[in-house]
Amino acid sequence: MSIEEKPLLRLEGIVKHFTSRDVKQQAGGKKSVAAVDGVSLTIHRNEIIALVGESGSGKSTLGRIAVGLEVPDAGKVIFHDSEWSGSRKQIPEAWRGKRQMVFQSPHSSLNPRHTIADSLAEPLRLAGWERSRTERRISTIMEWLMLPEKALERYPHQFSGGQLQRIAIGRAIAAEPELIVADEPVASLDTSTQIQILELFKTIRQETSVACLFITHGLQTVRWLADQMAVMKSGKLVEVSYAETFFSQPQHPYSRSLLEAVPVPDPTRNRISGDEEGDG
Amino acid sequence: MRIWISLFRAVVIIFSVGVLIFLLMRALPVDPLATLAGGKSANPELIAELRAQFGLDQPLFAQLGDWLFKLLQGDFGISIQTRQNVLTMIGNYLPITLQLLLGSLIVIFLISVPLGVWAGANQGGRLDQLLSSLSMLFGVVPIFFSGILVIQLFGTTLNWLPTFGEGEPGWDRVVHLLLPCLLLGLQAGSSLTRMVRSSVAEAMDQSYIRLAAAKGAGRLRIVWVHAFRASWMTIVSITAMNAGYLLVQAVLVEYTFGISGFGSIMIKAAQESDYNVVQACALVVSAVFVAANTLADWLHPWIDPRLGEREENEL
Amino acid sequence: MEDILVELQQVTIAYGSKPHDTTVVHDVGISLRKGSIHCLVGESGSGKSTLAYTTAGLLGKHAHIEAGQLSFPGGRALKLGSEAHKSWTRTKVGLVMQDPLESLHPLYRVGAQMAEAYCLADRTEKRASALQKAGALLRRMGIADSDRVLRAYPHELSGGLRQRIVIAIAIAKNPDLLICDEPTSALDVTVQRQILVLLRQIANSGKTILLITHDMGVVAQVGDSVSVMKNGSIVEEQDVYALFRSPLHAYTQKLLKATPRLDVPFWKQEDHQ
Amino acid sequence: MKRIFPTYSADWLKPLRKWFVRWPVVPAIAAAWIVFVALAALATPWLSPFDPNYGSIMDGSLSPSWKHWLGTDQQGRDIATRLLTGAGPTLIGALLCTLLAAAIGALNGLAAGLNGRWTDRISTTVWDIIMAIPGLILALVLVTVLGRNIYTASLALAIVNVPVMGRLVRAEAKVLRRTPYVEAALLAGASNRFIIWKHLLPGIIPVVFARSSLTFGYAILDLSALSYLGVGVQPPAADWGAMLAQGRHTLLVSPLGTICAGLAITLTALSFQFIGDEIQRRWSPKR
Amino acid sequence: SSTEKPSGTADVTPSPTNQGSAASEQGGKFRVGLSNDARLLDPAHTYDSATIVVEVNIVESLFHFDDNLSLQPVLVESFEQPEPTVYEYKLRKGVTFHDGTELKATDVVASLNRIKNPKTASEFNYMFKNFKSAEALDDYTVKVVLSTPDTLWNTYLATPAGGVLPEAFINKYGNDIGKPDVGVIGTGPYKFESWKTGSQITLAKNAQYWDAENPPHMDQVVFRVIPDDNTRVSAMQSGELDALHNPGGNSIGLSTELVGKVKQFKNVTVQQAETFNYDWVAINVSRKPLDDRNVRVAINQAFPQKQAVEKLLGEAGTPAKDFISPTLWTFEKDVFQQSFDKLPSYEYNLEEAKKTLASSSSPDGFTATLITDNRPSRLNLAEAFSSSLREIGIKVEIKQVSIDEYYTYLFGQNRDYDFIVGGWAPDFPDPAGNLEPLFWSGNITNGGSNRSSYSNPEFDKLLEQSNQEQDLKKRAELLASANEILVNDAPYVLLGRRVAYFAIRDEFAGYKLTPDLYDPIAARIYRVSK
Ligand SMILES: Nc1ncnc2c1ncn2[C@@H]1O[C@H](COP(=O)(O)OP(=O)(O)OP(=O)(O)O)[C@@H](O)[C@H]1O
Ligand SMILES: Nc1ncnc2c1ncn2[C@@H]1O[C@H](COP(=O)(O)OP(=O)(O)OP(=O)(O)O)[C@@H](O)[C@H]1O
Ligand SMILES: [Mg+2]
Ligand SMILES: [Mg+2]
Repeated sequence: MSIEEKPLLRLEGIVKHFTSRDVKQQAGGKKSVAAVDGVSLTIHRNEIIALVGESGSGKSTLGRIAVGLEVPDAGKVIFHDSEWSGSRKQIPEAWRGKRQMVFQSPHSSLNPRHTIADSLAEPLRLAGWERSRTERRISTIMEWLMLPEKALERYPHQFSGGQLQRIAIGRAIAAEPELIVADEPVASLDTSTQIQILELFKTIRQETSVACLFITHGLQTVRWLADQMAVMKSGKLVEVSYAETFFSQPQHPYSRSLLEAVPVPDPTRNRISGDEEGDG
Repeated sequence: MRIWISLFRAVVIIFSVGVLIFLLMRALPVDPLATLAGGKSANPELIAELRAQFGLDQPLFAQLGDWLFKLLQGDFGISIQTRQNVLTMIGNYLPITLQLLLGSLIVIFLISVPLGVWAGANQGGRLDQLLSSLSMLFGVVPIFFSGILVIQLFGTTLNWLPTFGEGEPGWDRVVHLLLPCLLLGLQAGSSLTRMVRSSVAEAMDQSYIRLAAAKGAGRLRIVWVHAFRASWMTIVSITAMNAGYLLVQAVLVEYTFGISGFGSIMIKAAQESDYNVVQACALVVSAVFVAANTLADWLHPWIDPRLGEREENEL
Repeated sequence: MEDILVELQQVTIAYGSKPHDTTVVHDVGISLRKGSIHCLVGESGSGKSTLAYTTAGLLGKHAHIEAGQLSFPGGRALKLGSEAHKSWTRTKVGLVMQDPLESLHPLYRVGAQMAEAYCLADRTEKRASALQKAGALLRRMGIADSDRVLRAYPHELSGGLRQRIVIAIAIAKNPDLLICDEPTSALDVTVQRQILVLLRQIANSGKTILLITHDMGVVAQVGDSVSVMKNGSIVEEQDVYALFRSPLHAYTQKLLKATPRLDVPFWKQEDHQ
Repeated sequence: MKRIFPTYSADWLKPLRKWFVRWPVVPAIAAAWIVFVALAALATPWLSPFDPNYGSIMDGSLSPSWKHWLGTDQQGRDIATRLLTGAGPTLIGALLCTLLAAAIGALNGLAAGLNGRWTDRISTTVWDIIMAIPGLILALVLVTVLGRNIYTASLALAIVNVPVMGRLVRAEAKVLRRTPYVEAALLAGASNRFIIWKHLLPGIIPVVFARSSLTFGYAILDLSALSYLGVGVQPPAADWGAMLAQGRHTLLVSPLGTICAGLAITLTALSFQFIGDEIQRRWSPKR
Repeated sequence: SSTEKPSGTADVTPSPTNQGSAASEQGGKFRVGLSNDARLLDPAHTYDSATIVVEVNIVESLFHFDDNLSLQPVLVESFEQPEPTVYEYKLRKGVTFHDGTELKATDVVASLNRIKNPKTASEFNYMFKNFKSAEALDDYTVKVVLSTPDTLWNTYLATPAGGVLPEAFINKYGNDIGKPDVGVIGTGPYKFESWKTGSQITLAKNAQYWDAENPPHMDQVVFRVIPDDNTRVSAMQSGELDALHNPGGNSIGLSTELVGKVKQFKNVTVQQAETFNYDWVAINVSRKPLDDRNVRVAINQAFPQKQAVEKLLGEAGTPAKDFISPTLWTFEKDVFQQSFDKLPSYEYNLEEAKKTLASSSSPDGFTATLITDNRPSRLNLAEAFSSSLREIGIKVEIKQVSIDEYYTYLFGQNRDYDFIVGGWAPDFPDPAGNLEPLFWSGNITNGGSNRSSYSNPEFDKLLEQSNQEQDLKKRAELLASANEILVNDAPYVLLGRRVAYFAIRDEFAGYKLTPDLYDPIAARIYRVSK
């Protein structure tokens, strides 16, 4: 849990608006949604930050901005030392291949025409790995992901959601990137697989000191994984603190309500009777 | 803002088409006055006189400038072949072709599109094979061929429908245009059938179709409300893209059914190098095309709200 | 047992076409009690969703039902996949699919899609009143600006909102049996709690819920009974209290052990590494 | 292990390899017809005792007989022989047009869809201009200016067809560009070329095939329209379009030759559509 | 059907009014199918067959050709020729235009001046090259002065060039005359009613028609344009048309086979008449090796004319030896007959052809280009020509061009071809109507139709003399000798002359098809009682 002096990625005052048309309301009128509203966040090498928060609070958007898939309307993205802001549309050449993302929806994140082997090999190929090394790497990854080797020959539509999600994770970590943004990577996995995948992240971090922005709803699952917790609400970061602190003394009221709502895997406690009013 | 951009775009396209057609027509190794003489001899004075009357004795760019200048005043010139005012000619011929197109559009929407939806909903099945082969058939059989078949069948053998012409406005017109519209619609609609088919087939694989089924929607509702909706975009874009084309395509039915329409004068004028007529017709076609496409562009965000302004046509 | 709603029996399902097919669900049976929430947990890829789709009569064209039937206490039995089964599901079963991001129609407003559910369930329903009911349901699910949401297109909404809408659509039908395939995986825990409360209330009103989840916390909070699936078979079926007290199957034990908890001090959980 | 990774270089060709497993009947018949027609066109000079282009007026307008299966035309040429040799120019012309339109349209569409901004704006405007010009007239003028033969006719028709293909591909490319798997590849450092080659090209192939199979059918018809207007295949060479066009004046009285040419065109166009359909179906994911 | 009734038996004389038969037979509509629309219903521009068919029912000329193609006065009662260059015409009295005004000399003067006026740009302008002035001596006398004697002058006045319009109408509308919204006013049996361009022209009965013996009978005559031959025939079959006109039997008419089909229809009679319309291939004699007469003779001998006519035209054509067809021997028949018998003939004979070619400047054959457009009749002739010439080693490459380009070749300055396929119908039935436009050297360039680039001073001289020669016998001799020179030089290959057809429903009578282009078909049509 050593935090290096120089940050790997700095997000400074990121703002991102989306416009959408509301035809009925005002003819041709537009309304602007601030998906991300002035967020600053620093990620160091070897660090895992868990980003939690309300759904629709802009977590995915922030993650996409961090890897450069979305252009912020305002604010700076500083990776290593080079800076990138909205003025340039293309991702800087030197950044390529150094950051990866695990997407929220597993079904569309793999090319339906490629076999799993192809998909997993793609980043390696792009990173210039030679063939035998690629094959070895893919075998290792398949072991990590607990998927049978013969799955390599199959196409995405032949897998369950959880399996696809694991493959997507495999692709993200394959070429040993410096930063991984994982958008709810374990949401569709069963608990024991979840734990194994999280373990995997830990292992990889130890091996390659990758930094990780982990977007999740499962507070309990990241508790022992994350170094820092970041909480978002309505496009703003309401709390950033070390994991221990967060779980023991949450600062923001929203953080507290989150922690309270986490279901306890014990039917004798905290069970929902249905008598409580269902509003939040 | 969008209005101005689409207007500007429309003007650019129509202007380019005009200039292009003007230059292309003159790139042909053809003297329109030779066609006018039509197989009779003419003395040099007569030819010189005609050349002057039609302004063909001017240098190329002077002619172009003159034409454009007159266009701005709404003057399309006169036909070299018939000496009629081109604008009047188009005014005479265009309405009937537009009616023909309207009829074909109705055929397209009543026959071709449903055909595509059915085929797409049953992709791979017997019905699909039957319907798509049928629509392909309508697409590739030349109209003069199918035309004469239906004329012989309905016009002379059964004597149910008139064999030719456009009839008088009103019910008579409907009766006269029935067969032409059917053939034109089926031919023009065959590509749409296929497009709709594949887009419906694709939609049928989506999980929202499963959701609709889970809601308890019946097969008809799933196909016609949920899957069909996904093909609207295709229908509107393809129809718009084909609008100008259809105007010219109409020449085939017009010729076969003895209807004097826009397509006929355009092709005839092109064959006779009747410069002003060809140019004016090309402008009309491009205007129809641009209008249809601008309309479609405007409709797109309503049809598919996912297309933000960001995506579509900044220019 | 009197209060059993339906029973799934000997369900066997395979993917692929005949000679090369793979069976993903083997001879599975589940009984669902009226007014209870039955949880289905299990390994990812073990066939939970497949089972859910089969029950809801919505198995895709790549899969086929080898065997299986649905039986009712009165002695009536429907062959899975048969027309009788399908017409039963059409009116009596609601389904929340696993992938909420893609299961709403992208080209219709949310309001229209919800209203459709009401109107299909009750043919006499008027659209305006259906819309009102939809708004009320959304508010009950913790969506305050339900008017905006009803007017929005799915792509304008966050994943969590969309997930709630999908659940709402399933509920709108007022089904006897509600099948939820991981309904809360895209939601933050506060919203998840609201949904769970809602599910509980629905169950309390006498409906039956089949809840597929992998969050043992959720199981503990709302489940009444639990089936554990692995490799296409049900390895254990128990009352929820019994399961948490004394899991029988090795996989269940592993599952429970692996479940992280916030209520136990951090260092005590170190052992499941 | 080797078995699993044999196709890094061109792995999107993979679906092709599974083709021969299960050929459905209709596309198989369609393919057989096209092979037959192509072979017949090639072999007719050896098989038929008649010159397809020159006959003697003395043997003009003979009725079908054992010697002349479909009779002779007014020029005394064997109609069957002409029909078979006519397949050559027709197929070459339509194929060339289709291929050119597909290649130019797909590349242009990809470039426009992927690069956006100026490439996109210029391409779409040029397409619109081309589409706004009546196609037949554009083709007519181009062929007359470039020279009258089957190649220029194909080229001209290809140009007319590029915009539609381009638009379709552009739209598809725009959708594909936003899919997570393309974004993942971008993050992994993929160049535009890589994205095009590995993700977009395979993705647009169904669209390209669907459109091309249509283009093919229309190309035959449009070529015949050009023949009819006097700028297509030059006489006395036979091609189906010209035979059809010439026969239309006597359709009511001596329809045999016209019907045969029309039938040949229809069958071939249909065959290509069936094959295009099958390719599209097989190429699509999620089977 | 046609076998029961010999063609052309419909009788003109017993008109129903004269017999006082039932009034119910009067009136009604007569619907004629045409393949092309008229261009402009202005007599100054009435030179294409579709326009002529309509126009001559409305506007009458000073003269017309009778069934034997001899010149007869129409609006003129009589004329005198005090000098070879001066004509004095006495006009018929009591003739009214459709607008009710009476025909006066000033109207004739205005009409003639209009053709001469270069601003009118009349296609008939060339006929008026010798016209100097016209003058109204009184209300009913017109004096015309020519610059040089012109034997054909009165013949010209039987074409639409001699059509008479009211002076006021000319002054009012000028070059707008004949446009659909203006129409045209003449003295003919029918008046212009409406014109839906491209589709139909409607004429109405002129109740005030001057010729009381031959009044118009139909209330309306409707010309319907149906470009597709098959559809036109179908419309005739279904009863939507009463007549099909095939003006001049030229390439825009029905194909022979379709005529055969029409003959089989019940209640339809097909009339036919020989014409002076030619199908032929012009040989560009200004090109090597076609400047060699032997080459041209060889080409003629290699072309199987009889068989080609039989296969390509069938009943619709007769082989022709020269450009002065027997139908054109309207005067001094014997002179033409004698000359005709003497003409050299280039019978089809391959051996002979090879021999002739061997003795020519290009004994081993050569390659040449032939221009044709896409009309089936032309294309057929082109292909037949090309295949027959292969037999003697001449390779003819066919260049098929669009119609407008074809005409550009025909009338362009440079005549960049070796052969060009064409049809030819003269503007007036006189031998000179063929010989002068096609072979007079002055017509080689600049819009002229001398497509063979034929130039022979001797021929030119004879032709020019014949045009001024007042004595018919001498004129016939001059023309015959010119023709002999031409045939001897063989600057063309002739296929044959066309037969014209006219199909008419048996309910109608009153028209007999003649070779005359300018015979108004509707003038005497009436419905026969059953
Ligand atoms: N392309 C878009 N167009 C319009 N609005 C958008 C778009 N993408 C996201 N939004 C809006 O931006 C906000 C933030 O979305 P985002 O997907 O980042 O939320 P999230 O925190 O990831 O939510 P969840 O946990 O539900 O996935 C939401 O209100 C959403 O509706
Ligand atoms: N179309 C298909 N063709 C072949 N196999 C398939 C297909 N769809 C799913 N499968 C396989 O069927 C099995 C069960 O899939 P299912 O989606 O039911 O799993 P699940 O229990 O819902 O998993 P998860 O919790 O990850 O969603 C998986 O092993 C999957 O690989
Ligand atoms: Mg998200
Ligand atoms: Mg699942």
